[in-house]
Amino acid sequence: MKFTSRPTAVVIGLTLAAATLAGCSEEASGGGGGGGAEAGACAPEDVTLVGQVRNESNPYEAAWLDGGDAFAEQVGLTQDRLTYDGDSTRQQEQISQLLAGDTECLVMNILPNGDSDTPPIVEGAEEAGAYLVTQWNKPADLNVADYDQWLSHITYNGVESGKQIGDALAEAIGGSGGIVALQGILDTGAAKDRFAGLEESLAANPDVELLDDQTANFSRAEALEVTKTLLTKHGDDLKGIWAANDDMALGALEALEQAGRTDVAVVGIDAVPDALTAIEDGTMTATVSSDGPWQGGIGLAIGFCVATGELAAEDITDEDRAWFAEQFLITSDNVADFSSPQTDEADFECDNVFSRSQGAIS
Amino acid sequence: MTTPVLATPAADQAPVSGGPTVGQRLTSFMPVIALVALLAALTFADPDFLTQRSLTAAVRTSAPLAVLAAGATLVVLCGGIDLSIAALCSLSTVLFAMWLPDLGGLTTLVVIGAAGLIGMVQGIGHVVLRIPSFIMTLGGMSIFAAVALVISDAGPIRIVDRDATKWLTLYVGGIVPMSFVVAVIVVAAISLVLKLTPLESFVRATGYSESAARLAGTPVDLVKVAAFTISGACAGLAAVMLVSRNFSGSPTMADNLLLPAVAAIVVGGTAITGGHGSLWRSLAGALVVTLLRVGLPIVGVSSAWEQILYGAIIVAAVALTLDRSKVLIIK
Amino acid sequence: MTAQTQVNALEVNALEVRGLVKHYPGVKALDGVDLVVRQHEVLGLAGENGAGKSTLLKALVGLVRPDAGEIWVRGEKVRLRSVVEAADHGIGMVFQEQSLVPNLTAAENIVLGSEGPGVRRGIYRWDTMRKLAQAQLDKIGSHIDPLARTDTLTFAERQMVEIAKVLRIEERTSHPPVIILDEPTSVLESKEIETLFTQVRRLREFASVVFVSHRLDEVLDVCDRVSVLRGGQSVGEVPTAGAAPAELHRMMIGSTGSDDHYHGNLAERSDEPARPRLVVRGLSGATFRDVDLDVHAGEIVGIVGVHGSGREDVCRALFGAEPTLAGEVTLDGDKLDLSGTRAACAAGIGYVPAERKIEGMVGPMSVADNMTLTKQKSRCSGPLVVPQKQATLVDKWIERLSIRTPHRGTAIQRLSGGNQQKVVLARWLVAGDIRLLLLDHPTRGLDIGARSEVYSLMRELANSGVAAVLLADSLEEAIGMSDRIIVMSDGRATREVACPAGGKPTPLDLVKEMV
Amino acid sequence: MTSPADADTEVVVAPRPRPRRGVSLGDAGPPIALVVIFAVFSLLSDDFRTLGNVQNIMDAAAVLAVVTCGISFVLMMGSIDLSAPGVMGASAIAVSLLVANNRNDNAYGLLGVLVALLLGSALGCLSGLALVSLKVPSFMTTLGVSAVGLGLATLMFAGVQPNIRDDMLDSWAVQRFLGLAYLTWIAVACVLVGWLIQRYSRLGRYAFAIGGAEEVLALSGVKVAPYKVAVFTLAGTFYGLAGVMVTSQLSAGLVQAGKGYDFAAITAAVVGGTLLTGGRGGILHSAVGVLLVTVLTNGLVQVGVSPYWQGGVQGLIVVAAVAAAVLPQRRRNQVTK
Repeated sequence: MKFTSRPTAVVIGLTLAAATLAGCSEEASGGGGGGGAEAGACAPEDVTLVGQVRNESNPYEAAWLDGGDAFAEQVGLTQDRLTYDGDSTRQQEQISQLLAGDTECLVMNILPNGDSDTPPIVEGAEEAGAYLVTQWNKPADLNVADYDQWLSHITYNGVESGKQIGDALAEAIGGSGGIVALQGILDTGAAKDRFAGLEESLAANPDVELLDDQTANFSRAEALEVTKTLLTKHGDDLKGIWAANDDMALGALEALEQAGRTDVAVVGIDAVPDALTAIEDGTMTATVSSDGPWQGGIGLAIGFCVATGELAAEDITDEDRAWFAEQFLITSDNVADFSSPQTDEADFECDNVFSRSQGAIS
Repeated sequence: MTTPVLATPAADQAPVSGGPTVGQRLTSFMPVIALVALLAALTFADPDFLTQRSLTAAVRTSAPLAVLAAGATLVVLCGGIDLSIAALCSLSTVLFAMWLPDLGGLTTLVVIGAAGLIGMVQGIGHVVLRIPSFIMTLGGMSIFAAVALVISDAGPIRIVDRDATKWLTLYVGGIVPMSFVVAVIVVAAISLVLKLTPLESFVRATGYSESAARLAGTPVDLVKVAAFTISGACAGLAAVMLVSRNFSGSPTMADNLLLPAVAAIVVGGTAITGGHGSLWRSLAGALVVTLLRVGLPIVGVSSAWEQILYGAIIVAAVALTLDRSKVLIIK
Repeated sequence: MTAQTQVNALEVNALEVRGLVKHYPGVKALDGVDLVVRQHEVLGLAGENGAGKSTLLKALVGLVRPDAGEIWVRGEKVRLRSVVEAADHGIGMVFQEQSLVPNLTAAENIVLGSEGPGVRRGIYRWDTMRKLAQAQLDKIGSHIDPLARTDTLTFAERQMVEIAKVLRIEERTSHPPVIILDEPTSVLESKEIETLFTQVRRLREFASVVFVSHRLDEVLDVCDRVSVLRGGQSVGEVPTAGAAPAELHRMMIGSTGSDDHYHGNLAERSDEPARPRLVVRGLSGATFRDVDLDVHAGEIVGIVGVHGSGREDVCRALFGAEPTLAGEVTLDGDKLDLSGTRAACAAGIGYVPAERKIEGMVGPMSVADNMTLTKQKSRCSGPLVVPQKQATLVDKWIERLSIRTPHRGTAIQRLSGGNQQKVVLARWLVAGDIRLLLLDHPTRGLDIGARSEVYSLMRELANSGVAAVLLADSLEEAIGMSDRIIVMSDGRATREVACPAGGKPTPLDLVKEMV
Repeated sequence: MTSPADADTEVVVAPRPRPRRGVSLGDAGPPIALVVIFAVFSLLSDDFRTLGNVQNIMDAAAVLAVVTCGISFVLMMGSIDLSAPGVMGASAIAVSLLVANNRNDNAYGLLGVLVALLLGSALGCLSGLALVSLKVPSFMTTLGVSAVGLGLATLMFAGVQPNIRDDMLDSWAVQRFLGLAYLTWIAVACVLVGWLIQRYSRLGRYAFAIGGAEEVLALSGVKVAPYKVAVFTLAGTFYGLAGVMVTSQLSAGLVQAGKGYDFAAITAAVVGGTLLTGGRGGILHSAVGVLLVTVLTNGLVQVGVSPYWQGGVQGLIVVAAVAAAVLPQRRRNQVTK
């Protein structure tokens, strides 16, 4: 039994060949509602809010989506929560499917999986006329101001955070000694920037020696294994662990606990609740805040303001098209201030959306 | 030898009825039935889903997956498995992005050729060293991933000159995405070649019973190497499609397409043990898997339930499409 | 069992089959078969290939559900839906195709499915299990190590394990069991066959036995009665006392035949050409050394030898399926490339493997595709397959070889063994370019009708100029079919025995050479 | 026809002499490879050959060993199991919500662990049931069950990381006995139990037999389906335990607790000499395979291979190891799938 009979196969083959030869190819018909949405044309109740992150199974991103929900509630809407499981292709697939639907008054707050995932999302949104805010990942040479529908790109200064915790770590180990670095997913801008920050910090602290750098892919479990190995490899030479995010830092803490080591300082980035607890308990030295709930809300807020006309896209200054958000180094001194992240409705007011800017991305 | 052997005529010729029964015909269309059922269910969940634009987008999305699955189907038909397709596809996106500035319009062909060559090397390793294809391609998977990381310096490479891939983003007749047309042409071309030449016999014989095929003088090793080569070349083509969609090459771009591609093959009703199945089935399977991957979240299923539904539906789809009369023992 | 119940039990038949019918698409396998197995008798079941024996036996052990008809066990009508149910009614069978798990020990295979005290609460008791198995092996006088892995045993040893296994049924049921032996002797050495017959006679004391064999002399030797099937119907019963093989054979094929049919055609052999077609000099491999062999066109050369003599490997080596270490082989003067099966096929060599189901055919593929698998050119025009050409060719060969199949598109695995073998043979004939045929147990598992067809076919092929090497199932077959016989022992060709029509050696002559 | 009495003795000279009992030469490949690779790394790196690092390797192998124990039974049947990530994720979240934690007031301790194992069993059982009742190949049923498990885990996770505060579970990863963490001893116990099951239980032997010749079991009147379901259930239980172990190591329940363990375990089993076609290999083979893979991972870090290359070098060595093990047994007309 065959799936197609022989004649059918031939017919299909010929038809295809004919179709191709006829050359009836044309540009994407794509946007039925494409570009149709004039800025400010939308009634608030017609706006569709979409938040997309990697997955709901990590606290930071779950909090992000919750922040989006909080904003949506604030304006009497609901947010469509999309997750793509850290899978770039799947993210693109979801976006293109989303953009094939009703794109009029569509507001998207997207966490691209990697730098390279941003351009197609931007182009798709541009073509379909959906309002887009991206966060974290963007190729450096992609200019937000070149696009109409891509309203803003928000990120934290990774070099700065990497440097801040690097310095904190250097201080914690008394300015000299060996440290190891746990890198994030190697092909993400965040991982590279943060490591570049560490290198800056190392240059400023010449007595601190980087013994080893390994990747643990932003994963707690992988960090645990890698740290265990590094602990045996470097033994007592190891004074500090620099992790490119808190999950890895927490994995490293576990490894230290299992090895019975209490003399190693650990730093991370993101300020996830567990890391804050660890800082409170004194087992972890420092982290840098990334305000997930705020990020989840702010992207939608910017889009919503533009869609409803409260904010005109052309009024957004070039500095506010791509900007670093405010971040704080958290140590045992100020950890209490950050232990319960909450969204503040005032942050999402249309004339306030860029208030946390620390300047344009250079 | 021309003398008639055994003069005795056949005593009682059994009635001639070799055509497939209605039931068999139905099973052969099961992948399509599953596809339609799924589409209906999604439309029921969200009536807005069934629009021409939405379908166009889904079909466009499915193209790289369909090409990947189609290539790997050949290996599966031969009784093996190719786990390296996704990593090879990622590597190919990097190669494409790196070579494009130098090779221009030729890049597409060169990348497909290079991927085919890499697939061939795996195939040769498999038949010469007698390493099970599962292990050979599992090893290949990690090697390709490492090479891709190293040559790309672990980062995505942007495509500045988009003309080389622009043709893939066109629409035939304004509706059908060119990438999907290419996928269909690939499936049709390979199917036709198989069907019109002795290759189909070779592939099926190899898949059903390798030792019998070998003792019948079938070029088993050649067929297997060819299957791996085509599987590799298809990974290269899928890479070009991905690059045309993402405007960049990245060392991890297609890595997550491995399990969906294998799922597409099995959902299409091709027996994972080899011999039985076809590329058309995998094409239908790829559409089913794509609808599941993008359709569920779009119609508003939450992340947790999406995974549960995905798991349940994919098992149900295979239960529907598998022709059990061709596969005696289900492992 | 008391004497009283034994008397009662004797009055009813152990097993009775009434009007059993089973259809397969296009084939009526059973067409109202009646069969009676009395208590404490050995019933022979004879019938040509395709007569319905296999289907009948499968129905008796619950593997096939009949469309109509009744099965009665000890005067009670039963429905047998599985092997387990059949076993519960005391019916067990030794399967023709070996049915042992290769990676378990012999002991486990013997007790498989009815471990009894060998397994307590799911936990194995290896010692008990070994003893249980040993007891079974002792019954048939076998010295196999019960803890040997089955796949390390020889074919014949495995057959003994199989028989030991089915004898477990006597422990399993309180009634006298019915034990079916389907072609149990096809691969056994004569000594083992004797042991088996002793066991069969012993079984008669407490059980009924249905004995199926293609060797009519065996059937007449060991059975009390013979029931003959033909075309899915019962055509008669004969008490073996005083019956002649010829009479049975006539019932089976519906006309007068001769038991020693394959001796008949040998007279009109053509004269040997000057140069042998196949010349083998000093061929050595892992299991054979310095083998010399000549085969002329039109000649059938038998190779005989005990297990381990290396004859199978020589045969496979000639086909390029087994590596060689040294030696030269020429075919019609051209040096033969032994590196692989492709080269052998291209040179016009054909090979019929012993393990038909695994190596000979591709089960799920159609008769037509199996037949044209090797000689693809025969169905192609240029690189393209021409279905019409294939259909014509295949239909021609289906008719020529009287292959019974509903259609050329039917999957070969649905054919009976003999018809499958004919398709496998036809594979080498369709292109008409065959020069040398290597026949590795070509009649294994075939019944007498199918055998005689294969014999005629071989003889006709030889007469048309094909050279053939035959590894026969039995010495008689080798003697009957061959023009010359090479005796192999311990990897060497030790003796050549001329085997002309009218001057045949006796099996005893050969056995002396073999050891 | 009679044959001289001593004809039978010739039978012993089988065409390809193979030992009749115990291990064959082919089984020696993986252990030899393990020793060779260990020796090579010892020569290359001072840090590698320390006692501390050997402990580290053993500890690092623990979770993979437990997963591989489970998967080995499935592979022995000739089936395949990709459900480990989902089952481990579900059991990890479940156990972290049942023992003392930061999300709720539960503190069921060992009982919570037991429930997590049962959840694993239930998911495994689901794979098995789908296989035998829907006749869907295990490749797909387990892939589906993995997705279901991840979904369940995400549901239970509900956006907030559950951190465990259970002293017992915490101590498993930290406390040591004879230099090895409790978790490692748990893994050793699992291997031992697995070996006993494989050798002495009907379930284990039948799993083996199903891989060898499933149809024969049916002919012998054995109902195969319940054993298949049981094997998947057993495997699920092992994954459940592995999920608990990961939770103990991380002090937190992660949905991704089992990420990557499916292919890692299959690789380990296959490198150890288990055939994917079933019927060969076993728990001890797999244990060797696990050590091989772990030694490789550890050794590559120790000798300082760039993180970019590590995966590739590992892949290359695995292929080479299998090739080295396979080549000596290579025969013509051998079937390699």
